[in-house]
Amino acid sequence: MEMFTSIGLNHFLTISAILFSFGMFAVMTRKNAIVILMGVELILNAANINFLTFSKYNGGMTGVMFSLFVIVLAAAEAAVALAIVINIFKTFKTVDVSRVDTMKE
Amino acid sequence: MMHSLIQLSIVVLLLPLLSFVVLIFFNRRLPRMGDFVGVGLLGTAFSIALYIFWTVVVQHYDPAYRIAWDFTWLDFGNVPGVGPLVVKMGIVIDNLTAIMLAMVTLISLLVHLYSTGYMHGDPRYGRFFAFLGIFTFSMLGIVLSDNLFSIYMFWELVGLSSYLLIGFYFEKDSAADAQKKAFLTNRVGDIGMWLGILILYSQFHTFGYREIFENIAAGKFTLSNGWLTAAGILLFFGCVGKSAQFPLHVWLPDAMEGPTPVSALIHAATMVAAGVYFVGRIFVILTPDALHYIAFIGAVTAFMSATIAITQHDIKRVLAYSTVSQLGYMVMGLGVGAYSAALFHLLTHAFFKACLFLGSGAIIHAMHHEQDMRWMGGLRKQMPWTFATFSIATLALAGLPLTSGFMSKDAILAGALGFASVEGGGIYYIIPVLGFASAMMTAFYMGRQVWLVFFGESRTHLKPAEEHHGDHGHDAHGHDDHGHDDHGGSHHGVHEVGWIMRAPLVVLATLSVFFVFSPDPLDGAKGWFMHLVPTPATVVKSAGAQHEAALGVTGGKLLAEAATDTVKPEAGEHAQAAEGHGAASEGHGPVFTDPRQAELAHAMHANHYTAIYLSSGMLVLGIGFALVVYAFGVIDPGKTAQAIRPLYLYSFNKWYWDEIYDATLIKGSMLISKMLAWFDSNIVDGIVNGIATIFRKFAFLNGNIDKYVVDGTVNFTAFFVQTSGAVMRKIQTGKVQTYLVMVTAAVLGYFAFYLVQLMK
Amino acid sequence: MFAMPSGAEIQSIISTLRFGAGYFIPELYLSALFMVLIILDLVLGGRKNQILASATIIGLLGSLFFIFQQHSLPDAEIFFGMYALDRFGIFFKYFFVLCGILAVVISMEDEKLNSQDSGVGEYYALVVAMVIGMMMMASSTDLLMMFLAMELVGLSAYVLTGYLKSDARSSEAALKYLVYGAVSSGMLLYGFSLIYGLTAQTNISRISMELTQHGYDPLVMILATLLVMAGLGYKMGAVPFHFWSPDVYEGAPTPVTAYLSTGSKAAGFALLMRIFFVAVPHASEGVEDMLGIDWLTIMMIIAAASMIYGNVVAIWQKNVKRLLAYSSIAHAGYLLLGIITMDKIGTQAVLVYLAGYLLMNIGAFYVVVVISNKTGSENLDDYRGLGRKMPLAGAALTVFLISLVGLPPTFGFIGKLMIFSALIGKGDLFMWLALIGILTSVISLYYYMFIPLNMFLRESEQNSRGEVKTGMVSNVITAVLMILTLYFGLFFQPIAQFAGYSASILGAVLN
Amino acid sequence: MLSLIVFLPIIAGLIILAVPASQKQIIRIVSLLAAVAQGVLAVLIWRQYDPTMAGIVAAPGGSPVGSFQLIERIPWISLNLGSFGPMTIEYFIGVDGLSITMVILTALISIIGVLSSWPIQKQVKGYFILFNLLSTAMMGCFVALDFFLFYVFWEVMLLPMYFLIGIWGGPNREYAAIKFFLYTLFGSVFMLLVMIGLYFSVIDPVTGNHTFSLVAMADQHNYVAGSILGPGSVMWRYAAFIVLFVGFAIKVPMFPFHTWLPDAHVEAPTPISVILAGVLLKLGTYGMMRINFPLFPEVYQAGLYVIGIFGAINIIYGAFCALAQQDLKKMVAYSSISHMGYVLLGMAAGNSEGMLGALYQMFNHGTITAMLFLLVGVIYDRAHSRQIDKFGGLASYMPVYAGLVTVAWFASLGLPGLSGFISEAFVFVGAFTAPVTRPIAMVSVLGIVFGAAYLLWSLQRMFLGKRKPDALYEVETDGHGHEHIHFHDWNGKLDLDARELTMLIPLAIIVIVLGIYPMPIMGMLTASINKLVTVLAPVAAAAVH
Repeated sequence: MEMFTSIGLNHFLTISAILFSFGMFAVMTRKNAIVILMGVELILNAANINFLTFSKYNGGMTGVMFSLFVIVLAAAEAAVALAIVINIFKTFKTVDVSRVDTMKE
Repeated sequence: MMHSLIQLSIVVLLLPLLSFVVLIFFNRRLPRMGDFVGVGLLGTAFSIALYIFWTVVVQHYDPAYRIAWDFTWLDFGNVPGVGPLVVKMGIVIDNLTAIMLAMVTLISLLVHLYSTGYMHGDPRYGRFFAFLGIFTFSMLGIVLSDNLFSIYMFWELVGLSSYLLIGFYFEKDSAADAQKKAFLTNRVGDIGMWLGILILYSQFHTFGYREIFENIAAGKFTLSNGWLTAAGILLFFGCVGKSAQFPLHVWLPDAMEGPTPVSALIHAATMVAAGVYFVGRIFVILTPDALHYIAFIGAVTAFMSATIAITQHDIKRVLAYSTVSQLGYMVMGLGVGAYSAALFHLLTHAFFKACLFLGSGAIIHAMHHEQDMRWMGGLRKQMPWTFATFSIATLALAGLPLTSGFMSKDAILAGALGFASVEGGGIYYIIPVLGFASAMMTAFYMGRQVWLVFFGESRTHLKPAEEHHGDHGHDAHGHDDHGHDDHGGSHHGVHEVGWIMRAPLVVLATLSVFFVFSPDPLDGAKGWFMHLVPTPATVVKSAGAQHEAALGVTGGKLLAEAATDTVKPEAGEHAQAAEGHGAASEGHGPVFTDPRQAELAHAMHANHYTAIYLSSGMLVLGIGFALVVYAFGVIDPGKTAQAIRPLYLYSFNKWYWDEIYDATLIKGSMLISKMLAWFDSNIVDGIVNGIATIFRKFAFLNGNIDKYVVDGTVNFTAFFVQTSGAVMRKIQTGKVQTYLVMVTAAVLGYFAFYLVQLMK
Repeated sequence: MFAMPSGAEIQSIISTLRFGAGYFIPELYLSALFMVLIILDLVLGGRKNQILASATIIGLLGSLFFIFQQHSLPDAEIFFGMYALDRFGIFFKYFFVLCGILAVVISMEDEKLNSQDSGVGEYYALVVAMVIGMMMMASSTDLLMMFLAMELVGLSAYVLTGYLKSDARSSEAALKYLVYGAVSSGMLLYGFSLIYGLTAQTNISRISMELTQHGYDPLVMILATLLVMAGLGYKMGAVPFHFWSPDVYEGAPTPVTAYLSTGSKAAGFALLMRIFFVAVPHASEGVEDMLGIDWLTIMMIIAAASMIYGNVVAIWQKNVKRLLAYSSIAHAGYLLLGIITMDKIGTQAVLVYLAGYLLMNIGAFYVVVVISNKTGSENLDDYRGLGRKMPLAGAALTVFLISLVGLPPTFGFIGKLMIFSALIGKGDLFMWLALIGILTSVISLYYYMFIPLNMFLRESEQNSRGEVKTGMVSNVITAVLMILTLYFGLFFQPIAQFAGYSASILGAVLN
Repeated sequence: MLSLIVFLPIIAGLIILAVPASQKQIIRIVSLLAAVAQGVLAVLIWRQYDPTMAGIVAAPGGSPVGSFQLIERIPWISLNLGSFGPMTIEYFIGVDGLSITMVILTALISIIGVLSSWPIQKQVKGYFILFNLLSTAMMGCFVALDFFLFYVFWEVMLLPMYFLIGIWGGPNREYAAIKFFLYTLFGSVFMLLVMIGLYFSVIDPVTGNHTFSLVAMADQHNYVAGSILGPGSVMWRYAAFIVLFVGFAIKVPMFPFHTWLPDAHVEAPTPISVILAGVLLKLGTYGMMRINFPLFPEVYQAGLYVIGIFGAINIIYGAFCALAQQDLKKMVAYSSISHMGYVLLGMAAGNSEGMLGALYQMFNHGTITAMLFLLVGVIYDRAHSRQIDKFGGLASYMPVYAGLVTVAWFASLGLPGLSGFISEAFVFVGAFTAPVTRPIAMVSVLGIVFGAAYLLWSLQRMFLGKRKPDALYEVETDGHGHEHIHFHDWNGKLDLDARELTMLIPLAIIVIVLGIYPMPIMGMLTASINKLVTVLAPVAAAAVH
């Protein structure tokens, strides 16, 4: 009963786990490159939630620091990613990842 | 210090080799293609050999005479488990050696002389003498060897030279076949001989006769007695091959493809006799069982080939089969323990058979290479010399008293009778019976031959056209008049051969008369040969010896004596015993350490006269029958042949041995080899190629297959690797999302696996 | 809750940073070089490719001097245990700088790269950035630092891969690399977060202390381990995290392929070794340790899978670059064998193997570039008869491939020798891995040999006889690389010794 | 001196590297000079070799000096392997009875090889560079006394061979080359593992360190108890023995690993066939004698029977396959398989006679088979075909050739007076004397007959009889009524020319001389062989456990 009333560590972990799974799911299933990138963001943020939670429960700032850096990196990654996606669109005339498969086997 | 005789014998050995070396390289550069080199060197060799013969046989006249010399050929150092080990090569000279030495060189010399006439004008004239040289060398090697290893080496060398000489006219396919057949058949025999040698070596780590005999006598032969018998029989196989004994006799008749002088030298006098000589050398280690085996083989050979000889048309083939038959006699003689008799027959046979072959050569030469007796006849007028010598030799072969052949053959038959009686009669009498039967047939077919060749009228013109090229049809009615075309060698060209070919005939004919060998025309045992080459005391424990030992007679002690000197001179008493016809020999009977041998010796003398009467009877029968058939024409051979056609064909086709071997062994091994080759390229290797083909069927799996991928790899892993690769690469779909699925699947998969682990 | 730091603390922080900076000079220097290159790119005009390239090479060579100086410094953790200076790191610093130099050399040769109208621009700067990133991967001792370093490498790598904007395959490779990389690093990060949660630490040595002292929840731990392995495996290109590499290697500009297949792979291994050797606590009995064994089994499976998969699938490749990509997967497997043994000789073996791999792999790619410049193709069938036309290139390529197979007398053989020595030194424990390694290397001979087979044994369809002239410089470089490969195959003592000397992480030597 | 004989060819190769490819004659001459120099050195070595020194294992005290000869021992690599102590690799070469004859043989065959390479026109430069590399590697294998060194030479052999077959070979050369390469590599890679295993199991008594020295490995007392290949570790010792044996057996080649040989021979150019059959095959059996058996004597003792059976299979199986061949060269190739079977059989005997026979057979087979392949090459030059049935009656037209063929053929079928006989004879003597292999020997003698069968049959079909209707040559009759034959597109001398004679005559002389008096070669072997037999003796083997 208590676990439903008071929010504890497990709740946060569960949330982050679900978020991670959503991210993975999006990455694996969505066709649109942009959506895939969003999925990646979800994954990273799931990790962030973990870091924050743990640093809250363990004390100390390391987790927080970590998440800050991750956020920054995510931004950088997105920038590069978008550039590449644009380039793909130029060459393949599509952003459907599943159709970008000239190289295989 | 080397004995002077040894040195001389080495010279004798090397002179023919020298002639070979000189002639093989320089015959084209020398005048007359260098035949004088061959003749000259052989002449020298013969004179030296004669000197040796004189010194040993005439001067010493001692049955126990024996000088030996050897040198270390290979040094194996200090072999673990054996100690210092060396392989020695050496020379031994005893009476037998000296006699053989003289005989071989003499016949070789005569054949050299003869060939200068016979082979004249042949494009490879010089090479012929070279080959004769190497043959003589190897033959002398066999005679002089003092150990099994070197005798085996010379044995094979003899095989080589006979290969070269049989195939001298190698353009003829028949000759090429014959030479191959001869070599291979001999090799089969040699395998046995080699195994026998190996058995003895594996026991004593030596090849020397003397050492081996002494070791066996000293009871150092650790394997079972069966092994010793096996060793004896296996060594005997060497003889079976070389001396053309049943069942390896098939090569000798084909060997007649060689030039006739070769037939005389190799396939009548010397090489084929080597087998008998070798068995004589190892006589002392032959167990009774082995001897029985040998006697049986000999008898069968003698009989079988005699039956075959009856129906042959080719003058040389008849002689060839008679040779086989006579060799059978010798082997039989050894088998029944008539050691001296057998070797005596070896010697006498060498002379008269050589004479016969050279005579037939003269005939063929005169008849422009016509060999079929059916188209000869009446030659006595044109070729008196040949006729005379040929007849003498024939009589010797048939075994007419006053000839050498009579004495030796009679001694063998006596031995056979004695053997049968000693072994307790019964089935053992089959051996003398076969012996006498073949004696009669010998007389018959020789009579037939002489008549067909020398008497009657010339039948050259009867030769039908289709048979002109010396192919002998299977038709017995040779005399029927068909194809009256007068072609080729009608008697115009026929004339006596020149002196150079005549002289050898005369010499050999002379050597076929009794006084050369023994004063008493009826008893060879009185002669010098039987005296100088006595039966050596065996070194193996025979059943009899064990029996007597059991009875308390000191067989063991006697064996020990035998060990000390294996060639104990018994012949002194031996000869006296002969005078008393064995009856008187009770008091001072031959002191054979082995009771069985003693008994045999007694029995042989006991049966001496029986043998004489019987064999003379056979002779009369045979010749008489021949005359009846061919001279007086009382019986028409053609009709008779028809009457007993199956038998006739059986004999005419040589008991079908060639066909049988061809069907079984040759076809068999060819089949096997084809199968194995197929197996090799399709199974062993072709797990590779096979897969390649299987695999190309899978080609739809992917675009192109590099067939070297498949072929190159070694076995099924190739296939496995390939397919697994082909499958795995499918994972690489090129879709990044699939990749991610894979990765996640991998992670979760392992996680699940771990969970399962954790549950436990 | 978070109190502002006092002045004293700030002082101490500053002093720590200043102290650390002294241990950080090569990285700083390279960062400066990075800036310089960018500025050069801006100020220079016209055909500046060669100038930039040579500037990069000079700069990188310069960095070697600073790295050399670090030998005098004692091993130390700096920046609050974020970063370490030790022999292990120094070895990899040398390694990466050389790798960068060679990459630049190849890039200078590659016409496809230099001929594109947009110019090379920041290309070389990114190469340098990658060098920095890889150095930091090899030396960082803190999860955060590791993640940052990996991202630095990753981001520059994405860009480099897609550098041939006009070439569809290049951009496709870039996209795949990006998506795959991003997800993998996400997993890695999630794994890190879990570890952090278990231990409340991010410094690896403290993590191992925590784990040994307080134990841990195996379920979470294994999950974290798997996620981290996924992240690292992606960098190492080991099965089953390798999927990106064939496509990326094929699509990327050849110099970048060479660079990635050597540099970032090595960086991945450096990182793995540091985590594996430090963070994973070892009981006295070493590999039989319970904690270790989880990692071990995972890594053994990965190693075996990589060796088999890489070699088997490579048999089918018709594109030389792709073939080498698969071979690099296989080599990841061989390298893992050295780590699994968890002892000095194993570490030493890995370092030697990497050194050899640097030479032969880059050498092979260099020749591929030289050839594709002439023939305009990386297709196996277009190699027919090249041995006659370009004898030197042919010979060199053969040597490199033989070295990749691991036959004497080449550097590659020494690598294999030491790896297997390490395995067998453990007795029969890892014998099965050794057997797999041996067998797969036979298979590898098979497909590597296709290239010489096509070059020498087969004749090209268009039978244009006579040698193709290749530039003096490229000939010299090819020859030097080939000779080095052979030389170190016979006299490997110096390198092997240096590797042994470097096989100590923060002074701690496994045994 | 030994180093010189090993590396002379490489030096020649480097010189050739500098010569422009157009200067074919210079290139040939340089290689010839190197080969001849090798030969001279070989003779010198042979002269100064002391046959009383046994070799095989170290002299008392653990030092090879006093047991081996011409030793050169230079530390090469020395590494610190942490807990395993220093890893020391030495450049350690020397000769004893096992290797000395092989060294001589290799030198001889190299000269023959260079001479027979003369007609090669395609890429002469590359050819001779590879050729010299190959000959260095072969020589190195025979003199190496350090396992690492041996392994390096062993593997270095593969690549040149691959290219020599693959580039200068016949129509199907790719297949043959790849096959050769994969087979032999497959055999040798496992050797690497065994080598490492041995390294960790053996301590050099002198230095007290682990060592690759084969001399130290040959002494069972130097094995560390508890190490992977040390005493008591039965399973791994058996595994190692088998792995090594297979590795060497592939080179021999032993049934069923032999299928690479016929292909390789059929495709390879004549000189390469000569080298391959003359020297390379011997490396397999040499490796067994030098490494495989002395290092694992107890396994050897246990395996005698198996080895013998494989030997017998080789002898008979090879002979049968040869009997069925239509391609003369393939027939000769299978005859090699058959003859190497004798070597295996002799080694299986495990006594001095057998071992001596085997080692002597290795030498003789080297010379005889070289002759065979040269002769096959001659007719192939003339007729561009080796189909036995396409010839016939050649003896009338090419007397000298036919004569030498007869010598070679009869030497190969083991005719007394020619060297092949003596070795085969003593193989049988040994195999029969040893109770273990006695039955096998009794079966194997059949090989004598079948050997004679296929050789004589081919001899008859090609040289005797008359010209066949579909023969590859025409018969022309000149003014004097002499017949001559003419091969299509062959304008050289019909019968053997000077170069061919200079290759064949010395071989023939060697074959004959060694057939009559073997001691010049055999004398150098006996001490080592006896030593080897003592090392392998069951008592010594029992000491392992």
